[in-house]
Amino acid sequence: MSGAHAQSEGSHAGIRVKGVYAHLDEMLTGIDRLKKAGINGFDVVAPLPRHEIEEAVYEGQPSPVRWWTLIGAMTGITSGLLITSLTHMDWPMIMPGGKPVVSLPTFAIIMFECTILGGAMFTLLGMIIHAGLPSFGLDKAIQDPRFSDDKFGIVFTRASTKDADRIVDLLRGSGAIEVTTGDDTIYEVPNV
Amino acid sequence: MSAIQPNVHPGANGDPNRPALYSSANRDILRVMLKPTVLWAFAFSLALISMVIGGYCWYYQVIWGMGYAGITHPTFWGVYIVDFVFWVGIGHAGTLISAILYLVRSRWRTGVYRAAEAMTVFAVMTAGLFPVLHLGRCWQMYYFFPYPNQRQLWMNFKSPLMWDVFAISTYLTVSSVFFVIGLIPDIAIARDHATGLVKQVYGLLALGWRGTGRQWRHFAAAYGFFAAFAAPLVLSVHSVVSWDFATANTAGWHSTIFPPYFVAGAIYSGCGMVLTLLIPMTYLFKWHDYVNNWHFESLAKMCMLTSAILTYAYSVEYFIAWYSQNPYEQAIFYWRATGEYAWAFWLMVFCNCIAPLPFYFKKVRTSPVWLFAISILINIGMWMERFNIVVSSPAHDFDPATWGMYSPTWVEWGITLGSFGWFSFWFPLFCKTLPAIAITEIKEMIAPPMKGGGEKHA
Amino acid sequence: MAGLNRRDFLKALGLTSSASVVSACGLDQNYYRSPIEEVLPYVVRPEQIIPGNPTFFATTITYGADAHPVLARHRDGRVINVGANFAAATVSGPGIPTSALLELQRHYSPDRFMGPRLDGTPIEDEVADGKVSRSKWDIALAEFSKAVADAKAAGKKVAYLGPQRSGAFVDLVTEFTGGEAIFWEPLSREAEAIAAEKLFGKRVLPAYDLSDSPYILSFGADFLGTWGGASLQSQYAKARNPNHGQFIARFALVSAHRGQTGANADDWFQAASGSEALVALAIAKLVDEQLAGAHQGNLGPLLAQADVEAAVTASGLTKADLEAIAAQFVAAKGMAVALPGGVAGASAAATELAVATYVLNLVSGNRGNKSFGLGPVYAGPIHDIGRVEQLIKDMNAGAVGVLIVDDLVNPVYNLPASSGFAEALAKVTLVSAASHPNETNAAAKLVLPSADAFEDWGDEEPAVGLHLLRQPSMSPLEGIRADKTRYHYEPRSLGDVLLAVGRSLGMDVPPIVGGIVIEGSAPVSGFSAKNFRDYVKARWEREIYPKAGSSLVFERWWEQSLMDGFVDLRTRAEGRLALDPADVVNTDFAFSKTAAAAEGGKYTLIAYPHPFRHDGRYANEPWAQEVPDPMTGQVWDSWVEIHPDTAQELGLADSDLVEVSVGSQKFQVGVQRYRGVRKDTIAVAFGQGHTAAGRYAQSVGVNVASALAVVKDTSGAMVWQQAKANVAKVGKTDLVTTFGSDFDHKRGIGVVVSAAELAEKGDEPAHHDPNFPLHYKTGELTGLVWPQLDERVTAKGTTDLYPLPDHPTYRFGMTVDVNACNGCGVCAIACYAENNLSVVGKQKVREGREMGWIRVNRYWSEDGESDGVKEIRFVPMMCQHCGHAPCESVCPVLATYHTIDGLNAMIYNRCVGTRYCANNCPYKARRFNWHSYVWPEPFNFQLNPDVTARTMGVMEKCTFCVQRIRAIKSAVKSEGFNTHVSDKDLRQLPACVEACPSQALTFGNLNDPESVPARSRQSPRHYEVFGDLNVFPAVNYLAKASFTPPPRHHGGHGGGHEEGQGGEHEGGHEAHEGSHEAPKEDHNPSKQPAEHH
Amino acid sequence: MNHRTTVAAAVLGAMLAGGLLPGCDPATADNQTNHQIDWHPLLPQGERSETQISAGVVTGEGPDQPIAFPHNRHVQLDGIQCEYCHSAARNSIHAGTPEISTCMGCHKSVLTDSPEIQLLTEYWNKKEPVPWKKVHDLPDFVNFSHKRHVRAGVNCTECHGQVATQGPKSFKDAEGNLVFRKPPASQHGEAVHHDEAELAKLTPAERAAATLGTPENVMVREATLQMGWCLDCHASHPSVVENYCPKDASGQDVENCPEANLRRAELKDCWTCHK
Repeated sequence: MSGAHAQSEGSHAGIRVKGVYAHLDEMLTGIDRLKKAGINGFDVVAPLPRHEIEEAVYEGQPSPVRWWTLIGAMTGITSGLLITSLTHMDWPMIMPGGKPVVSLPTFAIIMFECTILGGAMFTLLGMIIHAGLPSFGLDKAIQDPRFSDDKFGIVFTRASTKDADRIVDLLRGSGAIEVTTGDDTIYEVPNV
Repeated sequence: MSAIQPNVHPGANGDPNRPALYSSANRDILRVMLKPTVLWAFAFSLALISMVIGGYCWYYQVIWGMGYAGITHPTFWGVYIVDFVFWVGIGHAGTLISAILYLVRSRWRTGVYRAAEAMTVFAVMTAGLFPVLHLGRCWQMYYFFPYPNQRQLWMNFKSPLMWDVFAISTYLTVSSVFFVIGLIPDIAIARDHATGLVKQVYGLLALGWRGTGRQWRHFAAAYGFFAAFAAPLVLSVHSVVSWDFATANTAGWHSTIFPPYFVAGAIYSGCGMVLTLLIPMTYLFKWHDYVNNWHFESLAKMCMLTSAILTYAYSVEYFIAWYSQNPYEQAIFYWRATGEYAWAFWLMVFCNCIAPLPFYFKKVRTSPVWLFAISILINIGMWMERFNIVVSSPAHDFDPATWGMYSPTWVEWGITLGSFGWFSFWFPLFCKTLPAIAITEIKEMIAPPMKGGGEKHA
Repeated sequence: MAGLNRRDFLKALGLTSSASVVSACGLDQNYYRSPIEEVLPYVVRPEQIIPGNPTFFATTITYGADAHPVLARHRDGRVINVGANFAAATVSGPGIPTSALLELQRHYSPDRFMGPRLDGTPIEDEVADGKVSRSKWDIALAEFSKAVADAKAAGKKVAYLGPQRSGAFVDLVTEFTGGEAIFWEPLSREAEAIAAEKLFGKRVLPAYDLSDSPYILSFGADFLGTWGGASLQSQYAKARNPNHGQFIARFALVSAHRGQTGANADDWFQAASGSEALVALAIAKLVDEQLAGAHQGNLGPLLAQADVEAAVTASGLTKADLEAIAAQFVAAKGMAVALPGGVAGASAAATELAVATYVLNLVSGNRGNKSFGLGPVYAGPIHDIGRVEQLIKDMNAGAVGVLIVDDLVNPVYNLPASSGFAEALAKVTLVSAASHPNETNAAAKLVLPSADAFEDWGDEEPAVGLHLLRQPSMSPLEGIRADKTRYHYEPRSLGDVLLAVGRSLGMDVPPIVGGIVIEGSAPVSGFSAKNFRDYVKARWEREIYPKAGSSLVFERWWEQSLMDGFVDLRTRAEGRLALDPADVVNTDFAFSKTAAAAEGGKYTLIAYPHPFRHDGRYANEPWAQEVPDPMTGQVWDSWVEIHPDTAQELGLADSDLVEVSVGSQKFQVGVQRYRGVRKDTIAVAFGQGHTAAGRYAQSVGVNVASALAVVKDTSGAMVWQQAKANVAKVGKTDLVTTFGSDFDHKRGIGVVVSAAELAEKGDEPAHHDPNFPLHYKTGELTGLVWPQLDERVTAKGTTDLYPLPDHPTYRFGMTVDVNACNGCGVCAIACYAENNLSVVGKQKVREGREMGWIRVNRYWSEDGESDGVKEIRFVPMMCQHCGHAPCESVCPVLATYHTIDGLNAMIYNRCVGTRYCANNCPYKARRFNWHSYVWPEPFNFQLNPDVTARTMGVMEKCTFCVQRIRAIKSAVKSEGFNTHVSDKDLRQLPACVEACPSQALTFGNLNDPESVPARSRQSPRHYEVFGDLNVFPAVNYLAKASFTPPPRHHGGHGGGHEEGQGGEHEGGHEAHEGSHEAPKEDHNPSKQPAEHH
Repeated sequence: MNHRTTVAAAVLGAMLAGGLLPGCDPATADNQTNHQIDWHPLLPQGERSETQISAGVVTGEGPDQPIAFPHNRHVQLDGIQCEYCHSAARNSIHAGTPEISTCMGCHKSVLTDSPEIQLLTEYWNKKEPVPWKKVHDLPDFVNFSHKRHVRAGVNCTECHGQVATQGPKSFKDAEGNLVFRKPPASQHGEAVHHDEAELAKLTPAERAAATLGTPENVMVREATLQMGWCLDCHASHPSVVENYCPKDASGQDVENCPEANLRRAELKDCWTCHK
């Protein structure tokens, strides 16, 4: 990506700042310090989910995916009951094998499976929506291959120009091994 | 072959198997991808040939009739159902390891779960074929699905086969989703290590995963729910499969012990299959840091436990047959052990009750040779168990005048071979295209890089 | 039915029978596969035919000396089934013989001759200017005329050899041949006729009536199969019926072999073959002694020849056995009947045995009842092997110019090879009237394919005064093959042929009275008749109409007779054989002092007629091959029956190939271990081993007759049990039996009850239960203890999770009387005929692909040492239409479900073929279509258009003939929408029920407390098979009466519920022990079940 | 590809091809020619022409008939009732295609110079049936009884549509004459069309005569004859109440009487229609 382009983007929405950490505790320190300084709007990038990061960033707020799960499971069990009962009542056979038209013990199995299916599918949907997947358009600064390897990062994609210097300082101060701004944040994979 | 010993990198919690660094996890695991070896190519083409043979047998059976299979009156179900239950059973270990052990935070699961889960998905995909190719009119399979049609017809949700349809399709869906979701961060890693077209493909598959805090947050939550759903599901699926038999009135099938007994058997066979697959893989891919004796021993212990459950179940069947004074039960269990199918019965008893006993010796359960050999026996034993159940009960059921024998024909063996081909087609493909060990989760097991003197976060 | 415009009708039919080409096509035919179908109208519709509705023709099926009135079910130009002629049930009993159905299939055989053949090639029409100038039949008849004329010119005889016939045809042939007509069948009852001639001076066959006999002693007569006709089966069933009178007939068999008939015996006395005559005479003597000569009359000299000791020695029986039999005769007070030997008794003492049975019957006072001697006797000529031998001599001597061999006889095949018949044939002009190829007509000069039972006219007189009519029920078959080519069968009645030829030879001299030819008066020569129909009609007008004393004019009476199919003019006075010892005109008959011992080998070889294939005439009928042999379950093969102990001695197992050597003759055949033969005896059925009788019979099994010789006993009767054979193992073969285990493993499938208790209690329900209609109480005599079933009686449904389904109008049900079923298998064949069941062939039966919806399970008695000696139970098993059907709930697509009439329905086109239903059926009554089979033309014409022809991949099973239920319901609906079918109309509805001569199967509406199945549920013999499974079957069973019942508590298992049942059932535990001992192995009938394990 | 793989591929290919060839019928292979096994086609067999109506094709024009029979003419002009020709409808499962003698009853003297009648006469003289093509065809696993429907009071048109207005397709030949057979392509036969406004002025009888054989009036299958179509009628047809329910005091049918409900249940029973 050309610098000019990044500039124009930056002028429109702020400036990129990226801090790369080699150690988890240093990044957590960085997050703490940013929060204490009242600076928000950064993305934390990590090669693995760490509950420390989540606690530091989201302060114990549970993911809303759980509601999707609940709704999905309830939808599932209801549709399991409805699909079995309604279709059997649509053409009431004279008790095949002696069982009544609506035979809950047998339908319970379908209902169970539908619960699982509904719950799982809604959870998937919830995760996709909340996590914003697919997310091909994430900022170039976030698309740093080192973050999927062994580095952690704090990335501001649109830091206001007035905060930028403070952010850089804070990141550096917390132990980031590399702090870059603007176009420098775009990491070129070195030729191996 | 010596015991698989890890490099000495004491991981977090003292697990004996972790590389010291995140970066080595990436490289070790991705190393094996996309570089087919001669051995791999050989195995893959063997699978392809088996698939073609199986496909031809099925084609033959479809156009000329089920009569070219050995299933007959009175044993209307044969090797196809045996294979079906076998593969569903194989499919159990994966979800068990990935979901239940995840929920109970069993640490050894991490190294093996991805392969086990892939095995699950492929095994269920294989199992799903059998109900179809077992049908007399497989081209009418759409009758199974509840969709509004001009005939105004629906299906019978009271039939255990309908439960099967729902259970298996749910299981396949949920385990596939579980598998794919878990893969996304790892595919992202693969993307970041790849170049060119491959990078673009992985990039597409990774759905733009970058590991941002938002992504990880919802991912972790969803993953937990998936695990929570998969855990009861895995128990229910084999229970439902067992109800195919247990709700029938045929002596030898009509038994309340079937669901737990089937689930235990499924885990037993699944762990056996995981061993069968992982031991050679570990050697081929030199993954000693990730999969090693610790895992194998744990799997062997699972086998010991489930084998004991099976032995108990077998005994209880006999006890109940005697205790119930039900003459049909008594006759069928007597006949199983002494009749024409006694060889199958005793082979089953040997493989499932006796063969895993050496696992009580630590030497055996840490010896890859022994482990591999016994895991093969476990697979054979569980196939025989299903054969015993599926075939022997209808062969000698209520009316003695209809008693008959069943032996599979070349069509059935061909399709069975084809099913192994189908499974072995997917598995090597998976090993070469996707990270066969969950890199991200391995990293979770590695002590995170800490400066040490750093400021503690709140 | 027999309308006025019959000729028009036939003409129209002949032209348009193709109207129904579109028969039941496939079920699953891909739509695009069935292109636009054609609908072909009649050119002229026969008055009595409505397309789509069946029409019934009363006609007659002849087999041996017996003939049976039947109804041919005609539909759209073709006969699709044969059923009972209910109107004639009073004269010949219910049901039909198996041969009626086999004749039906024979009618549609693809091997049938399409037209006349000369020197082995079909004759073609001569065509000139695009028109047929001389038809093939004109050419054939000219050839025939010429041959006859040549023979007469050369002073040679024109001879006829045909099966046993009576009525007009006999007159015609006798007139045509100038007396050189031989009516002979290889497995006929000639010894009895010869014996009658010796004893009473009349060469006749006596008729028997078993319905009043409390004791029936058979010396091997196959009276429930091939000997004496289907009416004997119904009489026997009547005599066995506990409701019938004060007794339940006891059947004792004295024979070395126990076939399908013998399997019904209550007592089997294993007399050595050849010793039966000695035994019979000895019994007669013992009876006479006990009765102090009360009925001795002038039988003294004959009785004086009896030697009890010799009989005991020769037969291997004990004196006590003979005395026991004699005591039964005495106790029966003249009502007991002794039946002669049939083919199994045709040893070197065949005639002696027949004489001895006559003596035994007479001396025991059997005269006033119907059992024996009343007649009326068979009215046709009974020729013996002597006539055939004479014919062979004449042929060899060049005295015979033309030999006409009729359909259904096949001397080249049936006569022992050493008879020289085949060689002698070369010296005559052989004219075969066979409709199908066989070994005899393979080298015929001329084949004039005859019209068969469904195309010909004729009449029969199976008993003097009982006249049965045969009429064509369809025109010769015409069809269009798949490739659009037409084919046309052109058979012609042999009667028509003889009349035409006779006329062409100037035999039709019209009656001349006073120099004036009187047209239309009774002709002096029958050859003036225009066709055979007129010939028959003229005879009826001349001979029968005057006797009938009808108030109708002849034409009306004739039509009425055609409609009924019979005229019964039997009287007690006419045609009787003998009533009294005083009728014996010849008392100097000499009996042998010793048993007729065959020579040659170690084992006596018994050759017996097969229940389906008979003497081999029906071997080319797939049903006769495919429906399992009643005793062994064998299909598509021959087998030698060897006692398990003997087999063990010889080191033989089932399916071993052995070489049976009889003198220099040898044949190789597979072994079937069989409890029903003496240990020194082996048995092989006739009827297989054809070499030129069509594709289905080709090279199937062996022809045992060819290994024998023409041997006559001292009186001139054919001896079949003539040889001793050696057996040597030569290898393995592949016999296929459909039977699993030989025993019911005390599972309460074939239940027996004590005949004594039953006779005492009676079988009629004492009261109607208030909880009717669905009363499931197990009969108190059965010994089956299922408390949960009995609780259902008092509180319907309380022991079940779900209540029973409610059937507002009908709950169709069936009762199977195991006591009445004799295992003849006609139900199974009738089901094949009615329901379009595929015939799959030997290889596929081996794989378990047979399609029979009803199978007759045969269970040997299971009591250790004497396994197989005591009563055998035949349990017909079909879909039980359970109230709580296990099959229904497991079908994922609801292809099987419960109808509002209580039927367990099967919808073929919904079925996807999971086969779960069949797995879950405890009765294993379901059959799966493993393949789609092709019905070779013209078998497809026999398909029932009311039943879908199933294709591969779907399940099928007994439907209680729902198409018939549907039709009868439709019929009554036309009378009023809310009317319901009466019990009377339902009673014999399903094909198997209709066909059963024993009325072992009865059908009805269980909601109607007066229906037969509903009433039988109150019987003390009533039981459900696997009643403990609580599936509420609609088919219920009545236990067999046994004179040697096992102790009551062995009758069944109780699932451990003996508490509260009182001392009566204290044996519950023993029952369990009995049932969980080693299950007997199927294929190891020897008495050491343990060796298998 | 080395030599061995080539051989393996060839063998495999031969196996596959072998299974496809009819010559490899396993029935003949195991010497069971007498019990020949039919095969199941994986793909639809046989061609489908434009106008073909068979069980799988739902509605549309009927096929060309061997004789161009005009129902409209016979019904509308001649006033012949359905059951005059289809005489079995009240008494049989089949409606009964009229026997040729019925046709010849009139056509021995009526319209004898018509080419179509001459065709008919030809069949009559040969004593052969006319191979009519089915327009209303049900699958062979269905048991449909005309008798029950006619007697229940179901009108012919409810299933067969307005047959009274339908006739054969007709064309104009090169000379502009109306013919019932498509002239050879060289003569450019065209379908006949009418002016609707003109037709509207005619009486029904004249209209029928005028529109004889026009495309809008050719024999068609109007009803789908599919299972759902049958069921809809079985569930709702008023004849059930009329036939099965008693009348109340005012002579009206009692709705929902138990007999009618039972009958409706029967009419939904699979075995009522499937055989």
